[in-house]
Amino acid sequence: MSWVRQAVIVLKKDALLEWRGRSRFVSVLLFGVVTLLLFSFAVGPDSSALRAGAAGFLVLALLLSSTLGLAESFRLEQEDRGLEGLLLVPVEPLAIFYGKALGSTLLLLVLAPVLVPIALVLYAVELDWLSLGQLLGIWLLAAAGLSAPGTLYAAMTSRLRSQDVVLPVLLFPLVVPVLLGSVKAMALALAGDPMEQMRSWLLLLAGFDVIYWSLCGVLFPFAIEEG
Amino acid sequence: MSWVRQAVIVLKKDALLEWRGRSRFVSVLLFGVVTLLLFSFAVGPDSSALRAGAAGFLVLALLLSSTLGLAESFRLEQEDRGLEGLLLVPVEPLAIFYGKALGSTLLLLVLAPVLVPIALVLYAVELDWLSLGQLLGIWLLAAAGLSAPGTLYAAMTSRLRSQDVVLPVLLFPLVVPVLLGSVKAMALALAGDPMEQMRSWLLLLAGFDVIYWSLCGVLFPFAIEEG
Amino acid sequence: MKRSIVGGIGLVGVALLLVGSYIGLFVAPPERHMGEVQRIMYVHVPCAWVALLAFTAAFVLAIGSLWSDREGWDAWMTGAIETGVVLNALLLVQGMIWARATWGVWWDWDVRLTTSLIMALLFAGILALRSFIPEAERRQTWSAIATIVAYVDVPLVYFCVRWWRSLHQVQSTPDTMDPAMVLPLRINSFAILGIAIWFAWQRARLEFERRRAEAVDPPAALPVEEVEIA
Amino acid sequence: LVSVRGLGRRFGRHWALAHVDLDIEAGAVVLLAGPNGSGKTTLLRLLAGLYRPTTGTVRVAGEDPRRDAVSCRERLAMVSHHAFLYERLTALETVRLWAGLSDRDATDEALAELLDEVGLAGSRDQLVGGFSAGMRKRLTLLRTRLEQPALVLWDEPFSSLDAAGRDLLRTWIAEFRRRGVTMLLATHDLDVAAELCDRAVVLRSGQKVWTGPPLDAGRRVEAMR
Amino acid sequence: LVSVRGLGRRFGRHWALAHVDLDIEAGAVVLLAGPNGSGKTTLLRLLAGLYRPTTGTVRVAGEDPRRDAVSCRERLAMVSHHAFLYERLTALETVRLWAGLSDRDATDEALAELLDEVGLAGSRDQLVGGFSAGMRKRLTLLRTRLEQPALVLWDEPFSSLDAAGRDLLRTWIAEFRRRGVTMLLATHDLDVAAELCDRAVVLRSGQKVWTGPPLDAGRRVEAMR
Ligand code: HEM
Ligand SMILES: Nc1ncnc2c1ncn2[C@@H]1O[C@H](COP(=O)(O)OP(=O)(O)OP(=O)(O)O)[C@@H](O)[C@H]1O
Ligand SMILES: Nc1ncnc2c1ncn2[C@@H]1O[C@H](COP(=O)(O)OP(=O)(O)OP(=O)(O)O)[C@@H](O)[C@H]1O
Ligand SMILES: [Mg+2]
Ligand SMILES: [Mg+2]
Repeated sequence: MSWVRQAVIVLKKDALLEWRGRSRFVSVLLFGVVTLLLFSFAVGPDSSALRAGAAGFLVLALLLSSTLGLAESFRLEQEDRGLEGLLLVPVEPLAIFYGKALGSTLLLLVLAPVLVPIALVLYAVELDWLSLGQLLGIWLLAAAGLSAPGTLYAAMTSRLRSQDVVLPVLLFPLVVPVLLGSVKAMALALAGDPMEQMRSWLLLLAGFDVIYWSLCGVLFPFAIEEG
Repeated sequence: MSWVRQAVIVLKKDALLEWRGRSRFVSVLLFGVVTLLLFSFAVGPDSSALRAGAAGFLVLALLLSSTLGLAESFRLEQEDRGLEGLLLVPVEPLAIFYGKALGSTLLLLVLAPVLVPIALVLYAVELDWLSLGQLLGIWLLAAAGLSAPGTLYAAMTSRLRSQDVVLPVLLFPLVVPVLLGSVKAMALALAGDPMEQMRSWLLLLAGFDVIYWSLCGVLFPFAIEEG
Repeated sequence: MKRSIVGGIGLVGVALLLVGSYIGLFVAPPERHMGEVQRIMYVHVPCAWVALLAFTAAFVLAIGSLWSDREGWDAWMTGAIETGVVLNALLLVQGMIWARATWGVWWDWDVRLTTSLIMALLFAGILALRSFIPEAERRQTWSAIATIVAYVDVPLVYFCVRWWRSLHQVQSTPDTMDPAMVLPLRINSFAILGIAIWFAWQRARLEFERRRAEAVDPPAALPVEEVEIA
Repeated sequence: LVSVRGLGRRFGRHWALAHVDLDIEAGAVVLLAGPNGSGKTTLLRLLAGLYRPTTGTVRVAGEDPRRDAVSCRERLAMVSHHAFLYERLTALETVRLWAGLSDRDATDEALAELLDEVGLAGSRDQLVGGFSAGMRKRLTLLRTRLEQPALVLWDEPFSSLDAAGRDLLRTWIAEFRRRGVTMLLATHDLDVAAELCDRAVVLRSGQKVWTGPPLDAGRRVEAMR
Repeated sequence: LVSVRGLGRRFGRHWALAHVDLDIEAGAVVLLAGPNGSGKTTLLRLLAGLYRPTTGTVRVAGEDPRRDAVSCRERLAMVSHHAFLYERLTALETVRLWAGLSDRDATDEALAELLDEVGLAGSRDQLVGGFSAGMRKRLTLLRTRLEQPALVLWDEPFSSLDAAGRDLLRTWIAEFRRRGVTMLLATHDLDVAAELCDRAVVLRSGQKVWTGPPLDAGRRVEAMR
């Protein structure tokens, strides 16, 4: 059976579980919202500082949500060794990787329509349609960039006792380029881009995505088979 | 048997598990460090903005670490229903609550000597000894304030599979005041306190601590017995 | 035998470092704009080069250790990473001192500096990960994977100054440099390379022995009783 | 000692237990039989106060296991499908934890002897996370020995045990019975269990459908196919 | 079909399995016996490629279950201590998932029939998170029916099952045997299992200490006390 079809089934399964545990989606979302709120408390009422940081806060909320979502997704796999069950069927490890990574990307995409408006309102940013489009494009690239290495590391750390904490430790430094790239690009989208710098940041993001979606796919089978 | 002695045993057990999974402590710590780093990437190279937000970032790192630490602690209890095993011994629910809440507070306290200096360096804040003392005092109050409702929340959500969605929604509004209070107080400690406002924020924090530590203690037995 | 060769390389390294540093400090001319602080370059750049080299070696060893699960790969990979992390830390410290002297700040979120810092965190993270995994085989596989994933940052450290505008200097070539500066730089590079090889070898051996110590022999084989089946 | 009236428990739209009346005098040993999913575990957990009854009442020595959870649970010990273990403690640390919490100041030697009794002496310093299924079961059985229970709830205690383990458990149960401990034994190994019990209760779809001599329980369950 | 040479597996400083040589010709049914912690589960997991051997080699149909994991696992099915379930799927969704992944385009009716066969027809739309121990076991047994395995590894398949479930499983195993499926059956219910197997292997402290007729395995294990 082609691993692509298996990947789709894995994705559908995860989506169903997600839907059943709506609670989880709601709380990831809520976590994002609260993070945005907290940032505005933290930085205080100075709205120009807030506006300057808006892109950064948005991306951080995205990052934290992605870590939580992935950790949880693999926790479900470990509960009654569901993942092992998949491998025994057998499901190609590649199918598991791309199914999960795509699922994570989609989950993060669904956050955009909620988090972005909230951030815009909270941080008093005004936006035209073009910039909004750019923003969502950047969001997509960033979500993809976080999902691929995130899936790989979540799969490894889900077998460790302290996954929730080890995962961010490994993942955060790795995704700093994604973070930097998307913060810079978003800031340009929000504030205007007189010097045409956006392209280079988008290229960075796209390059990162391509590299990690292939590299992590190659490495995932090794990660998951380690008993 | 007095519940105080049981609380101590629970605390010791958690400390031992903590020590076994040393990884966990190290990584909660690393997590805090990495979070601090991320904030400075996210906000960008503008060091005055960084300085302005230093207190906020520190408290957010504290909040995130505490959530992760507590969630992990209760996950261990659910793995093979260890918590149920404790209740059957029987251990007084109060002992579990105070053991866990104290353990969480201690864990957060141990973070201070690492996170605070890093934040000071990263965000280029200069500090005299008095302010440092104040900072640590606020840290203690905030850690305690996060731990009590956090323990309650974590106990409830660790069973979430069969519980309602509302629980996380309940917690966040609960914590925001602690967060606000400590951010304001820390900002005053860092930047100087010409108008003597610190006292009122400290009182707020102390008040919250007293209320949460008793209120959550009262509520915990209900939370934990809900089967 | 092998041990004495590696020890020899290390000793030659130390000797070269003394010679190179002497030339760098007392013979080479001071730089036009930066003056005497610039002499820190004679350790800064070799540290950077050898750190990048060490991580590259770790990358190759990681691929090897995924390919065939021989223990040797893993031990050497750990040695290389540890060496790289130490050199990377030195690089950061030296760089910060230099930055304080010439740019007036300890740190700046410049791409070169940022990517170098990330590189340190990534590989230090791998060492941390190793300490969390008690099972040797899993430790080997996972740290190899993490190394390969982390290595993507290394070319970025090298090329970032060309791709983005940066405070930090872009690579020069021997043609654009005063020959009096090139010589001590070359000597010190080989010196630090020699010391790094010695250090990596020591760490690899330690790792190897650690793993050997874990590996208790299996119990003596029990006799098997075989009963015929009617 | 145990008195149950009109007990029912609903999960979602499904009644796992309904209309159960049960009285167990002190010292009686009751076999709880019934096909998979008939509500045995649910009943035992209700008795231990781990579930809240949807209908009806539970009394253990006159107390409600939900309201007076602590004092009820001081009296009872439970062996359940779950072993209540922390993966990162060793066997010795686990029993030390249990002993400490129930205020038994046992020395490490005494605890090590207990471990020896269930054949875990050789693994006392091994993390329980690496234990085999049977070893976990053996360890969790010790809970009944650390507390001094007046009521023991056994939920499939024989599963995962090897022959030696089953024999050991049988002698333990017999010993408890001699000492007048009240017990409820839910199991599918009816032949093994029958001789250990005074009477049997058979559940079906969450309802009590039969009580009688334990030796006949097997036949009664068979008849339900 | 299965060929094992000098197989050993160490966890930390403890050898869970050592010096095991084993050959199983296609179609043979082998009983795997031994006390708790003797290494049965470890051996089965090594055969399924879920652990990496510390020493020695495993071959299933000439292939290494670690290197050629996918093609090996296409041939085998495993019933383990864990049920491989997702708590938030219903029974029907679970089997639909498994069937879909192994490329069997079964209709929901066909799947519902399978569920009926293990007595879960009434619970097909219930979340498996609420299943009783026996119901989980019954569901996981279906994995052997969804794949078309040439080799089945049974790890204590009888535990938690009621009498009816055991009978059903017995007929399944007999049926597989008739169809020439190779099987390894690790269990403590030696009397039940003996008649289903062609020969027995007894493990002790991770080593193979005996092979012989399955009916004698029980006595051999007894003798090891
Ligand atoms: C923490 C701060 C710093 C870090 C992490 C750092 C990192 C590096 C790295 C990785 C290299 C070698 C890569 C290559 O060959 O292109 C390098 C080379 C170099 N660095 Fe730095 N550096 C820092 C600060 C500085 C400062 C403050 C100066 C002087 C203003 C400086 C001047 C140079 C020079 C001249 C080279 C050699 C470039 C060449 O000609 O090839 N660095 N640095
Ligand atoms: N937490 C729960 N949520 C939903 N349903 C449940 C829950 N616990 C039990 N049930 C349902 O209640 C019924 C009885 O389950 P119970 O576990 O008591 O059976 P049991 O007699 O112990 O079976 P077994 O012999 O298989 O252990 C089953 O149909 C089960 O699906
Ligand atoms: N993951 C692991 N980590 C550490 N030790 C392990 C692990 N798995 C098994 N062991 C050890 O290996 C030995 C054999 O365990 P195994 O699970 O194979 O036994 P078993 O024969 O299946 O026993 P049972 O009949 O109780 O299921 C035990 O001593 C156990 O402690
Ligand atoms: Mg049950
Ligand atoms: Mg086993």
